[in-house]
Amino acid sequence: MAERRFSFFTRGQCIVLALLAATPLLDLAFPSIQLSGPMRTVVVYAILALGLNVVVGWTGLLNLGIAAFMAIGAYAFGILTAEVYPFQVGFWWALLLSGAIGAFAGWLLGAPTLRLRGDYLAIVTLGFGEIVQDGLKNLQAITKGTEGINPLPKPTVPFGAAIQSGLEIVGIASAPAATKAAEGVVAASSNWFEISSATPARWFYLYLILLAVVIFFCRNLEFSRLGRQWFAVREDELAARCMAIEPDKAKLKAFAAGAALAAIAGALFASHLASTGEPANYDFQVSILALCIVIVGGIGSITGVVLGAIVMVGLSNVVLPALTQAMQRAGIGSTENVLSSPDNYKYLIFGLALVLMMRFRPDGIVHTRKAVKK
Amino acid sequence: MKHRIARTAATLLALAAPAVLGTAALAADALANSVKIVSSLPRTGSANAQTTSMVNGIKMAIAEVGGKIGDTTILYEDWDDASPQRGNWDPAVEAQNADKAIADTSVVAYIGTYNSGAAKISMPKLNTAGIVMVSPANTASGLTKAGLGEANEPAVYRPSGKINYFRVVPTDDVQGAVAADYAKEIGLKKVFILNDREVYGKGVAGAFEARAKEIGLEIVGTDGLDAKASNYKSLVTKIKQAGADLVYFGGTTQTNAGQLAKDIVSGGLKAKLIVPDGCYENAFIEAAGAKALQDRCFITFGGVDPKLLKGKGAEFYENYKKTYKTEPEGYAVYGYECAKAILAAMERIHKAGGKIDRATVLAEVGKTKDFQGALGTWSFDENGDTTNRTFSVNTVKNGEFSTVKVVQ
Amino acid sequence: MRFGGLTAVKDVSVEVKSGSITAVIGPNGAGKTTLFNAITGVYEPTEGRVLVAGRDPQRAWTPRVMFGVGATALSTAIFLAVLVRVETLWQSAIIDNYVFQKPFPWMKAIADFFSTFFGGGFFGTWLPLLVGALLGGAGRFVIWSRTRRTPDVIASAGVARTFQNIRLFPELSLVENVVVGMDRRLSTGFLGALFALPSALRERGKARQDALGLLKFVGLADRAETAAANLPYGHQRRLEIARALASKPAVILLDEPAAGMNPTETVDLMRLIRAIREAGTTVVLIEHHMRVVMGISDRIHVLQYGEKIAEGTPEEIRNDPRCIEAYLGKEELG
Amino acid sequence: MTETEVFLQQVIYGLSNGMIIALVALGYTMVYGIVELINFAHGDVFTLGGFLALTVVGALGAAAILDPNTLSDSSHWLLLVGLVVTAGLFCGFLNVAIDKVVYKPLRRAPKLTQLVAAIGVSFILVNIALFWGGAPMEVFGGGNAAAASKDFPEILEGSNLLGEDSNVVLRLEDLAIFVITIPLMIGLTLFVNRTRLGRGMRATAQNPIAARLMGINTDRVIAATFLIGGFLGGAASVMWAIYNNTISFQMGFRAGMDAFTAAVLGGIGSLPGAMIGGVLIGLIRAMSDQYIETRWTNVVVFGVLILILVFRPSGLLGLKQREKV
Repeated sequence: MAERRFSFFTRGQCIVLALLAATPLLDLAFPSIQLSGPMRTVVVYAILALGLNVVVGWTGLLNLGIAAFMAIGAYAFGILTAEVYPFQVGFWWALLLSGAIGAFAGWLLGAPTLRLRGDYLAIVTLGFGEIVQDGLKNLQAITKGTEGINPLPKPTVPFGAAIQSGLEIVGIASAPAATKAAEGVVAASSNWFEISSATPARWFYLYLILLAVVIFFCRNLEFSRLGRQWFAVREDELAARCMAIEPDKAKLKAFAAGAALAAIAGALFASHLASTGEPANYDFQVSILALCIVIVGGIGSITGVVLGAIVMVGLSNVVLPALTQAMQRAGIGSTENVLSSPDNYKYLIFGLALVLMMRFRPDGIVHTRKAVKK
Repeated sequence: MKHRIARTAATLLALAAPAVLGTAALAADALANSVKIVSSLPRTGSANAQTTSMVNGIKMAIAEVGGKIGDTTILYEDWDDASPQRGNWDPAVEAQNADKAIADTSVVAYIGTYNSGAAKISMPKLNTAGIVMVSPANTASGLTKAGLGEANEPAVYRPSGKINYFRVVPTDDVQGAVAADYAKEIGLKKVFILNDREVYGKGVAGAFEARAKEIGLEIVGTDGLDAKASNYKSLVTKIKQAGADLVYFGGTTQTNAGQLAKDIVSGGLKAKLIVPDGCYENAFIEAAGAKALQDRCFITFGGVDPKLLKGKGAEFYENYKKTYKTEPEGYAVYGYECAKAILAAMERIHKAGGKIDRATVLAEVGKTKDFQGALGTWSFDENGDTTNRTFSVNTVKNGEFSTVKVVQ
Repeated sequence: MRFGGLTAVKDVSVEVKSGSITAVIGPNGAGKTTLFNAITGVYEPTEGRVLVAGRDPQRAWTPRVMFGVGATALSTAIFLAVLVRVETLWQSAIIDNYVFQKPFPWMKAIADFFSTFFGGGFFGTWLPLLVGALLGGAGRFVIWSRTRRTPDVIASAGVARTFQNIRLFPELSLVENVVVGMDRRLSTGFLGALFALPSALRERGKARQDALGLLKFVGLADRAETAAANLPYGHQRRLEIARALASKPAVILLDEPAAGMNPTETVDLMRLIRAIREAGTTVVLIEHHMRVVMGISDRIHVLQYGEKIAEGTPEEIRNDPRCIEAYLGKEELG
Repeated sequence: MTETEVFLQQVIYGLSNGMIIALVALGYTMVYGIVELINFAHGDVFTLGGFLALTVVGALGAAAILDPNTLSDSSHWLLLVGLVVTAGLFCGFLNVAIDKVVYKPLRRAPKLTQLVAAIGVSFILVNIALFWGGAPMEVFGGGNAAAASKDFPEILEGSNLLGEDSNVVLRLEDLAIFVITIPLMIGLTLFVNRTRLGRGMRATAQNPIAARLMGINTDRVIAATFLIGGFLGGAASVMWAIYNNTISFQMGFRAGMDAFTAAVLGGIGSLPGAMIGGVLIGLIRAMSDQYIETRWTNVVVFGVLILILVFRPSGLLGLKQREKV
């Protein structure tokens, strides 16, 4: 990572963010393909994968239970904002608090277990994932068990109302003609800053800005002293010790940072669905998907991980449903037996995609390995 | 390294774009004067058998009106709300389906969902958009009736204040009561209540427990089992120690009801087993094995067994067997009934010369009164539930469902 | 220093004058590297102590450590006690007091919470508190006691080292390897790093400059950005030395720096070690190359089979019969 | 039922379930020991073994097997051993094929890449099992409910060996598990410690490059390991099928996770460790179901696992490698 005067994003990251920003425009052209919904899921999984990347990619700790922290974040967000409970903190405060609670949970799991090596730590994180999932299911009084906590608030643009009224006084925002052109993208209501399920594009852009902020923080950590400590611990823990670096402290910070990001992803996921869903939505499969995103995208590279999220979530939530729907409309496939209905091929396509990607791009789409393979 | 990212991103877009645009092109060519009914059910994973029979039921209903009402053609799309990596319904995909339905102006009715958890996600969205939603399978009482679920249910699912969610299946609290009454009737005393810790299972188990307390059945224990466990022999031993003569399991075939039935037999527990309509399908008999269920298992089902349907129901049964060459599953008739109710509402709009669109269909479906359907005559009450209270208690005799009692 | 029954190093004490170049030599298996590892905390010495500038760098039982153990014990205790009865606590504090859409009596809720918390009777409150305190406190104490002399403690006391078989950070560039070595002297905290505060950026810029200076010092400045793994063997040795120097240590321990070097590289190495000493860093050397040892050492310690058999200036050692015998074997009589 | 009877019953169930988990865990630990790969697909190879067993039983005519008078007891045992061998060989060669096609080209790729490839293979195998479940055979329910779980006929006669009225139930299938798994485990341990190929495996596990230098054909050794690992998976799937009498296309997920937990708990790479780990998990599950609550069993199992690992960082029998400097 060549040292350069401080700059916001690398060129790769700008391209990826531009690519993401362009997708709602596709909505304009083809209204029936609702892209801004799944794109919000892509952003959520991108943030989750960036958190996992800090732990697996930068510090070399295999974490198979990142979904547990996503669940903690989602349920903390739910408990803090749902009207069923007295807290009802606003969206932004709840987002910050669930991040902090996630970090605390990360520290709590990390403190006693970080002396473990490789796959022993992997199984502990996997076990933690199962414990959290079952715990949430059983603690009915707090988490409403499998009914999930709903409704949860939509994101509100900070100071949105203030800016909106300011614009109106100046007479910009209220001119309906001006907004007509951007009707499709910026959607119906004249208040530019009001986000609701009727204005999915605006909601997605807010999530995109949050993703940009997360990437900004990740970049700073990557180039900071702490980032180098993580890399040193990943490369050779004992040598790092001899450089007066305490690996346990560095690992704990990595765990807490990764957990905080996962919790924030969980909170955004819950807000996107307006419900925490049930604990089973954050099971081991989600941890596997996050790991696949990091590895397919390119372990250690921020741009790669975001690209990985686009590919993997795009594949399973956009391309596969679109394909099966297209086949259905074209009359291919029926429901008599298992071989004929297109839905039964989703596992196969998903698995083949993974195997082929690993076969032909073992280091991921964007790889950062500089050492020439000996 | 940077230019390579641009190239990879470009190839990705090239790869994804045709698939996405392909479907868009297909969608765009829909006929000018046509309306669309969509269904959002888990098609991937273990619930596939039941949802396939529902989709067949819906297609049959549309075929019966020749796919047209007046000059508007009725299009139908079967959307999947499950995802491969979850192997079950996926909240993100369900939210996506709801958003897609709202965005696609030709959609006028949304048949779904199968899991009550999924309904909680799409109901508020479709309510604000004013699209009618008819569920063939959601039985959680809190979705429509106040006081049974959370403090803020069902108001929380009706942000626009209007009722847009209807269902053709009776709710858990009715089913739980029927099961408890029947248990007392056949002289069972001590009951061990299990649930699969899913929304549906817990709901109906809770209703059973409430009713059992009312009518004096002794509850010797309750527990929530893990739907993915390999077997429940240890649990059966605990139930044996508790001396229960009845085990009530709130769960479905997909959450291992078959395995539990088998382990009760192999564990030497001489108790009867009662399960709700989530198990009322051939797959349950296959999973448990006819021997394990032979006259020791009772299954409550909202409505009557398709074979015994009279009038329109019998017609449905014959048609289904003719077109799909297999016995219709218990839920097939619910899918059929949803579609019939919507099509009948459209018929009424067409006769009154009105235009078939979201608002008129929503209003008309709400007015469904004394509808002559496959499930008998029923209508939607003020909460959107069915007035049809008929429940059948069935048992399994040498591999076949046979109705023991019908409760009105 | 004992491994099970084997005594690798028996009561060897090495006195190093500051500013000197001291060498430790001996045939293979004499316990040189084990001695090094014991000094730098990689191994836990069975007996004996290491003093750096007269002070034992071990993590002493300072009030700060005591506070740490106490705090962990308390927090684990409270966490366990709450976890054990979380549903009843939540029920009494939140659910019983909250009426849907009515203002929430916060003070009463907190009061209820504490009353149910302490009202748990022996099993409900006190046993979990006790067990939590024991688990947390004992756990933290064990961690403290096992990490009293870890290499990072010794390194932060100003003792830097290189390794017999090179242990660089292969994926990191040369500059980064050196900056990692410099970590002890940097002060950017977590928040500084996260928000890229100006102070953090300045420190990062300065660290880069120092690193480039060090690379120039060991003659590797031209390949600052390549990955360490892609360097030829000789350069990797020098990078390790640069990395060790980065933390401006009081003492630098070189473990066979000349291994595998050709004659010209060895001459460069000797010049480099003298320059290090001129810069004020004490050097302790393990080496087999007699030309290097005899050429630059002020004092030499000779080890054999884990025992020290001689100590003195290069001259004395060259003529000491026991050292010759240790290296060349006994003369066969007749 | 008295307290002791209940305890005895739970021990029987704990051991039986534990043995099956141990058998699958052995497959995990062998493959991990040799190529250091967490073989996520192992659980799904296990599933296909179960489906093959059911197909064989279906082909032989499930009805013929069910009524005991046509087949006397000894032939039931013969059928069982036959199923174990056929399912074992099928899974063994399937495992070797997967290794050749997917893992071999990635041998030198980073560890996590091989892990994701294994996850990909596991998804493919799940889909194959789903299709297999739709096979138009009577045993698979005529093929219309492909995704539903299938009933595996009771091969072994199911009466209670301790007499009909005794509270403690010990059935032939409990014994069958011990009779089949213990010899397999002993055979495996002897094979690994005594035979030349076994020594080759241990050498390749510790240092593949040195082993190759010593003339060991590591590719053959690795293939043999995958074969044996697969065989154990296949055998375990038959045990699972006759014990639970149910197979489903998603059973590999839970079996794989239990086996991975058992392998790590016992000390990854150590065969006795995997056996002890498996049995321990079986017992913990049984005891927790009885004395705590079923809904908390998973939490108890993983809680015990984390506690053990905190105090023994390399598992029960894992070898504690000292960092060579």
